[in-house]
Amino acid sequence: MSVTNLLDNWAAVRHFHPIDDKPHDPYKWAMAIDLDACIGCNACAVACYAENNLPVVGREKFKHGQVMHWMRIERYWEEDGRDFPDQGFQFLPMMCQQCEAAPCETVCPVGATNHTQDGLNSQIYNRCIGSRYCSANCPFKVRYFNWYDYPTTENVWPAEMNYQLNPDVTVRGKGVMEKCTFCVQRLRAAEVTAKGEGRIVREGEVQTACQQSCPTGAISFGNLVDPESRVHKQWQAQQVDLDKDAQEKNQKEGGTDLRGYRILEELRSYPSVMYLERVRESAV
Amino acid sequence: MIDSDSVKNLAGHPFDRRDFLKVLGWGGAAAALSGCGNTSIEDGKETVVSYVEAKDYVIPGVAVYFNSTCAQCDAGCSITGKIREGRVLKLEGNPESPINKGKLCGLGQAAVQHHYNPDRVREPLLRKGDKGEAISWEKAYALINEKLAGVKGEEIALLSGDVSGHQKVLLGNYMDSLGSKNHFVYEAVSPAVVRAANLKFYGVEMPRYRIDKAKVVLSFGADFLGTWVSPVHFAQQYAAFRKGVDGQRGVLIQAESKMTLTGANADRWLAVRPGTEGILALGIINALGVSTGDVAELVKDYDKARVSRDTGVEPSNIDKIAALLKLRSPSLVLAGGAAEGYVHGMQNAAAINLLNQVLGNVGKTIEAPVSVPFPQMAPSKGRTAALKDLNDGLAAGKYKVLFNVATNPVFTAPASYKFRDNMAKAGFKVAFAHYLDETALQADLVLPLDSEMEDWGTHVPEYLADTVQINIQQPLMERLHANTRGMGDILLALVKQRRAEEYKAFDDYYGYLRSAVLQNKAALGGAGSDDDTFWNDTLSNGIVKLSGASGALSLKVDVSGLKLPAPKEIDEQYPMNLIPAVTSNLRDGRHTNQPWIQESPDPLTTIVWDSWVEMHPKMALQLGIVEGDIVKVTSKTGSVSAQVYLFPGIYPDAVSIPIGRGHDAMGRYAKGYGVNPFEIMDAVFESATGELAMHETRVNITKTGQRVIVVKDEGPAGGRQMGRKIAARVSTDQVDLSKEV
Amino acid sequence: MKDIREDIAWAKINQDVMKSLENPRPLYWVILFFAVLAFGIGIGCEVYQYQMGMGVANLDNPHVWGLYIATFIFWIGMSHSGTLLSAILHLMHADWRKPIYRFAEAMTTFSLMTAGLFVMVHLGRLWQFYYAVPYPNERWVWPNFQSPLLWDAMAIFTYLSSSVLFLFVGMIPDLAIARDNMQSGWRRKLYTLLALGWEGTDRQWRNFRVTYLTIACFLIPLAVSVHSIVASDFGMSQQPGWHVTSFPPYFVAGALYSGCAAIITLFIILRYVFKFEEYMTLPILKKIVRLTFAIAMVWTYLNCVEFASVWYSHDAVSKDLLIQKMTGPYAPFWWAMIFCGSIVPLIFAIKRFQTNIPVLFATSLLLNLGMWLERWMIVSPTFSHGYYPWTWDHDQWPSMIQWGIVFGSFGWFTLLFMVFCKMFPSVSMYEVKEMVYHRSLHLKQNGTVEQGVH
Amino acid sequence: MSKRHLLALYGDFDQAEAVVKELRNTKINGFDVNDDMIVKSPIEHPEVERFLGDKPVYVQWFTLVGAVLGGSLGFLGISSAQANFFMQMKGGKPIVPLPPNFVLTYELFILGGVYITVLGFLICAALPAKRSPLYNAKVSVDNIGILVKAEEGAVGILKAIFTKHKAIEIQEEAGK
Repeated sequence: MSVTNLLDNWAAVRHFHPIDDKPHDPYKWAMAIDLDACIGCNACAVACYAENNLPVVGREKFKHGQVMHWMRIERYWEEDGRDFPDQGFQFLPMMCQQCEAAPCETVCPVGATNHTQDGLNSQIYNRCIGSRYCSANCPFKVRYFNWYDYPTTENVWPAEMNYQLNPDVTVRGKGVMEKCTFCVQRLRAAEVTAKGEGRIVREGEVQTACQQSCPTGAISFGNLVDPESRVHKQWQAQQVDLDKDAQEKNQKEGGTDLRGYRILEELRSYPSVMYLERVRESAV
Repeated sequence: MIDSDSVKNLAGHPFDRRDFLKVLGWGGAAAALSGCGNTSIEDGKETVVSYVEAKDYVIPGVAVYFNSTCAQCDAGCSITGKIREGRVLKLEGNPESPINKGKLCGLGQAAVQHHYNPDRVREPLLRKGDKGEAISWEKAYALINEKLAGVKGEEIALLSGDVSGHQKVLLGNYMDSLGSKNHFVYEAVSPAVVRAANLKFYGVEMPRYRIDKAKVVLSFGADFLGTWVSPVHFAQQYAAFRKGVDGQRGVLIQAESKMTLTGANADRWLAVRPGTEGILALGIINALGVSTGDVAELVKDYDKARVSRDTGVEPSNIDKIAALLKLRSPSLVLAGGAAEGYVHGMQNAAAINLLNQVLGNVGKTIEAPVSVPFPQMAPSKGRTAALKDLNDGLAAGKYKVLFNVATNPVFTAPASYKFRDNMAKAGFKVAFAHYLDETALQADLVLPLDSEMEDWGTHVPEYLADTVQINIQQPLMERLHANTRGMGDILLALVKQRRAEEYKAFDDYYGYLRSAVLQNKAALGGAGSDDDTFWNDTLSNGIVKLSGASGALSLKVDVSGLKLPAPKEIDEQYPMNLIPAVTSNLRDGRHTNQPWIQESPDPLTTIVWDSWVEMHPKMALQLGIVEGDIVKVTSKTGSVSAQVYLFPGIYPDAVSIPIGRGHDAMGRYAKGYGVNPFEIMDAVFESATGELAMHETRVNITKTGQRVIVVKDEGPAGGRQMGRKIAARVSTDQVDLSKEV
Repeated sequence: MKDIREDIAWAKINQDVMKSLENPRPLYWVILFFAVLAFGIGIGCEVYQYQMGMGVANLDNPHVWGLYIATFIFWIGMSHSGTLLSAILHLMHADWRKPIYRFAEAMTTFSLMTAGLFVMVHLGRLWQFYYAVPYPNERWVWPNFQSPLLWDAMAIFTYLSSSVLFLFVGMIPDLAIARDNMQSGWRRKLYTLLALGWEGTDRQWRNFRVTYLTIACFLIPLAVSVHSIVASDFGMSQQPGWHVTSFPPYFVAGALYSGCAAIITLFIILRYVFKFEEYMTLPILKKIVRLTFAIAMVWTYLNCVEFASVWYSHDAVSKDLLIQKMTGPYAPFWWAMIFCGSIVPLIFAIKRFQTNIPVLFATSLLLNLGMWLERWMIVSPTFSHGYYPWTWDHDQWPSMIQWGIVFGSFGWFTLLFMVFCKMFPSVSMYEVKEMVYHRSLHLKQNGTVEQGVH
Repeated sequence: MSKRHLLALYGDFDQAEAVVKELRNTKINGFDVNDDMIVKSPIEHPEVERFLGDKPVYVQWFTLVGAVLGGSLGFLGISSAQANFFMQMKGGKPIVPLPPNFVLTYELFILGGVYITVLGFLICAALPAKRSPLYNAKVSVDNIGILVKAEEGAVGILKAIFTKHKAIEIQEEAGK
């Protein structure tokens, strides 16, 4: 430890992100989910179980709210006094929003969750001591705690079922927090490959498991700082700015005719997932 | 640097597929030595190969990808399996398939849990009293041969699900060799009535639907996003449909008695009195006001007021829909499971198809399918009527030997069939099974099947998205259990018992398949390439695409015999309609033992691991029932008890119980979870086709006084957002979709 | 009524207090037995939880915190009264604190030690708790200094060690007395060691006075900071019901409140068990009761401030939560908290009850219950009814394991406290002498015996 | 030259004060009232300090040093720790954030202050110490003790003064 290092790099260690500074070079992984395309079929959630070694906790533990679905499909219906949901339901795939100013990161006592250079909110399982403060402070409640030692729990991964486990992803033991990683194992592999070839990851080269399975292509994922990426174009077209807590388009008189928004944006956590509003035909 | 891409490319290079499997097997064996598991080793035949000297297509730590076909349902999606160190880890969609274009539903992905399921049958089992005794395959084959001796062909019956490709050919040859014509093709959930209505109206059973070309889709209970025909394909069409034709976003209107996944995504969902879908269709034709002649005559009585009274749909909605259909063309009208499940199901479907004709959609959004050039490989589609026939035969004692190929009629037959008892009347029952399910438990001989990830095969999907495609199914890894066999291998062995000479050239099904494909190399598009190259390319692609001829659809409007009954009077004793719901996760219950499926919340209710009785809150209020009450649902046939879930997306006179749970066998993940609505289903049949009319059962509801906590993902806020902007919605007039990327 | 008899012989003071180290009433052993039993149950539950995982506490996602954190705050709060009595009142020269501050300070120490247990019990991976300790290590990773939990750890460590030092330094003259009274045995060795050779020389007293005063000065801001930091565990977060500006003073007031209530409880127990009727007199009790009443009203006021600021704010989510607390599944507990915390202390305003020991005993227990409920009502409803409606969780209640550990913590605290009272003088002898001396001096100067109440 | 110790016990502070005053006013050879006299008391008593005269206390300097060191080293230590080894990037916060560090600085300020104060106390009060000669346990009960040491010649005079003020008890170190 050296005080000189502190003093020499004072400016660097005093950078604020995301407000003053854009360290996401060359990657900022981000997502856009079109709720108008999402049909709520759960394919993404199952893909997530398969890719990320999520334990199936069983009925009893599910009943106690100890389910581990990193990606969950929420189903909404606004009653307005109607008898029937005659305008349909709204489905919402919800997973870690990989906030730029993640409330979970600052509160972890051991620094087990951090912001990465490529704009992810990472979780270090080995470092986690299970204080669960991160989950307490998460507005979206997308963090899942290993309430039991699932790898050794009966019928979670009995013999042969464990052959399915993805060797690229850690199997988590009891007492650690986990959450959606944007399939970081895939991202790293792609980043390393691209680096070896002296380029950056191209659009479409890497997919998250949920995106890959989505039958309607509701999920798009990519590098937000890459002007060629679909995600970048979508965010731009929807005028959603990563570094703002209130989008300019919303301040326009008469509202906006764009449907991009981020959930609980006003909490200033700067989520990396943009949702596109579900559209409903006004003619019927 | 070796990346996964370059390894993926390896899949395109020719190499010996069986050699590959052996290497993979050794990978597994190496794992066995380190204590991680076991795979089959052919004793005395295999040599130790150092892992570091493995073949160039196996790189430790790097995944290899192989194409195959999903067998979880019969939509025929092509899959790409990710294999590492000889184990299949994950299934993705194969981007080359026009059906699923690289996508895969949750059910398809859960297939690995079918493969690795700890409750699979691992040895041939011979019934000894109540127990099964493990026997060798030789003994099993000999036993079959012995039992078939002296049995006449017509005394032999075979029950299977949908079957196509070479397996169908082999199956047919075996039945031929036995001199039996009693091959019953049975699927518990199947759009058989719609097929018949299609045949009547369009001249084909399964036309090609073009949701992506339609500007309005009006669906009468067709859950094309969840369960109907080819959901992954339709979901992709749906995505295009929502993006819009000429910039105009497609409008989805769903009319049904119980909301399906598709209904949940509709712009307008109409709660229709059960069984009156056809009336609504005629009402819309009437409201369109464009028909002449026979049609006008037919619909003239179906004015708004009457239709509204009969169906429960508000007149204003009928007007709006008619106006929209008139305004935006082409449109597409679909008839689904909810419309066909009645005695007059055919009439319903016909009325709905008539609407398509009237709207001029036939030929525009309903296209003629391509025909499969090898008719012997074209799919035989299952019907519920087949089970009825078989059951009648069994009850009459017509069959002495019964083969069951991985279907589970004991679970999916209505209790009034007494299928379990009738099955016992057959002297010798052979079940080819993956699990000891309810039907396999009744068999005298259970022969364990390879999973679809261990087996060879070819499949021709009924619904072809583009050209004809023959889907290749190939092993993604070596057999997990030494003593399971592929269905093809078993059939080959059995057919050799009868026609040894004809089949002696084939050591196994692989050899049969290879030679069968290579025989038709030219027809399959491989003219000019040598055998090995063509074969390896075929396996590498996982699909053989053929151009097939597509005929024209019939445009003839024939309304003769189209007559819809008035809605049924309320039955005092059984006032409610039971709607057995087919859910996208569970389908007919053959996958209930896959834990991902069990824990994947039902999209609409978010309930997991259990069955429920879906009931409208208004009706529940009348009956004094709250969520979690255990109620007894009683029909003429029987009763089941399950928890109540209050759900607004259901016609108030109806209750719904999902199909697929309520197993009392089939392993740890299925047994004991939920109830089986087939147990209370009345045996009522569709009048024109003889299909089981699944929606005709009437029930009453009584409280049992017990109450449980419903295990579901949804919280106490239900579907409300409590003023937060979480899942936002905007109407088309407030948004400019043209600016979107 | 006098708060202490001024003609009490100094030798008798020594004698009476030293006797408490020897022969307590049988009730002492009964209490000790139940304390050990309760602690044993808690240990059993913890071992089970350690083996199985935190799920046995019936916590879930997102309801990740429960009684452990609530009880943690409760014990931290409890610790504040010791500081109040010994440091604040010391600076204010309120000499009636002298007979009772020692046990209050011990209470501070032991409740902090109990609170510390909950930090551990709460961790999902207890065996790796040292990751949160800032020391240079081979992993090359520091704990995250931005986390309020780390501030907590640091504040509690500072508070605990400072309290122990304060307790110890203040006890040195008494340890010397104990040393002088013990003839032989391990106790004499212990007291000799701990008394550090104290003789009461002028030099020792001179430095002692300054030291004691200085530490007292440090302890006051420290105590305030400790509970402010505990408050910031919640206040620094974004969750509705937690993100409240008034939380630090609210927590501090609550802490003093629960601490005072606990002092009343322990006062009554000690007075009876160790026959301290001469020193722990009713007038002193009356003063504490009045102090408690005042703090209760401050707490009530701050409660109202919180409700009002939520009510008049435009923060719909917080408002929703507040209504939920009042009407939802937690309503019985919430209203019990209001009753115990704001209504019950009104008894203290009635003069008749200010010295009625059975009433005070029962009341003080109710107050503590109310304050414990308050902590629970801070922690749990926010989880059950937070920002994200989909994950609301109204029906998640602590399991028996959780209750067992909470129960065990009371055993642990009682055990520590009772052992302390048997090992060390729980009444400060030298300070009681000072008090008696000053009273007698006062008497001498006035030449009359003063009547009435202080 | 060897000195002998003498301990006188008194029942109250007035007597002890009188003795101290007399000792101070009397010129005795071989006895220095500032160096050779220690007053022991069972309670902390400001009057004793008063009549003993203004003796400085240095504990507060320790306090100052401790608090300043605790605070400054705390801040530097924490900030350097954050800036060295593995940096922990927290979204929306700099690597070295000031408000949290100030909170911790505050705690360490107090920690340093308290610790060093106690250390200062031990040093200034010369604790732990061996028991002085002629220790009498009565001092820890209720007596005031005046411990003097004097050369042989002065012992008699001191004894006389003690006796004059009605010492309860006089203890004398055995002669060499």
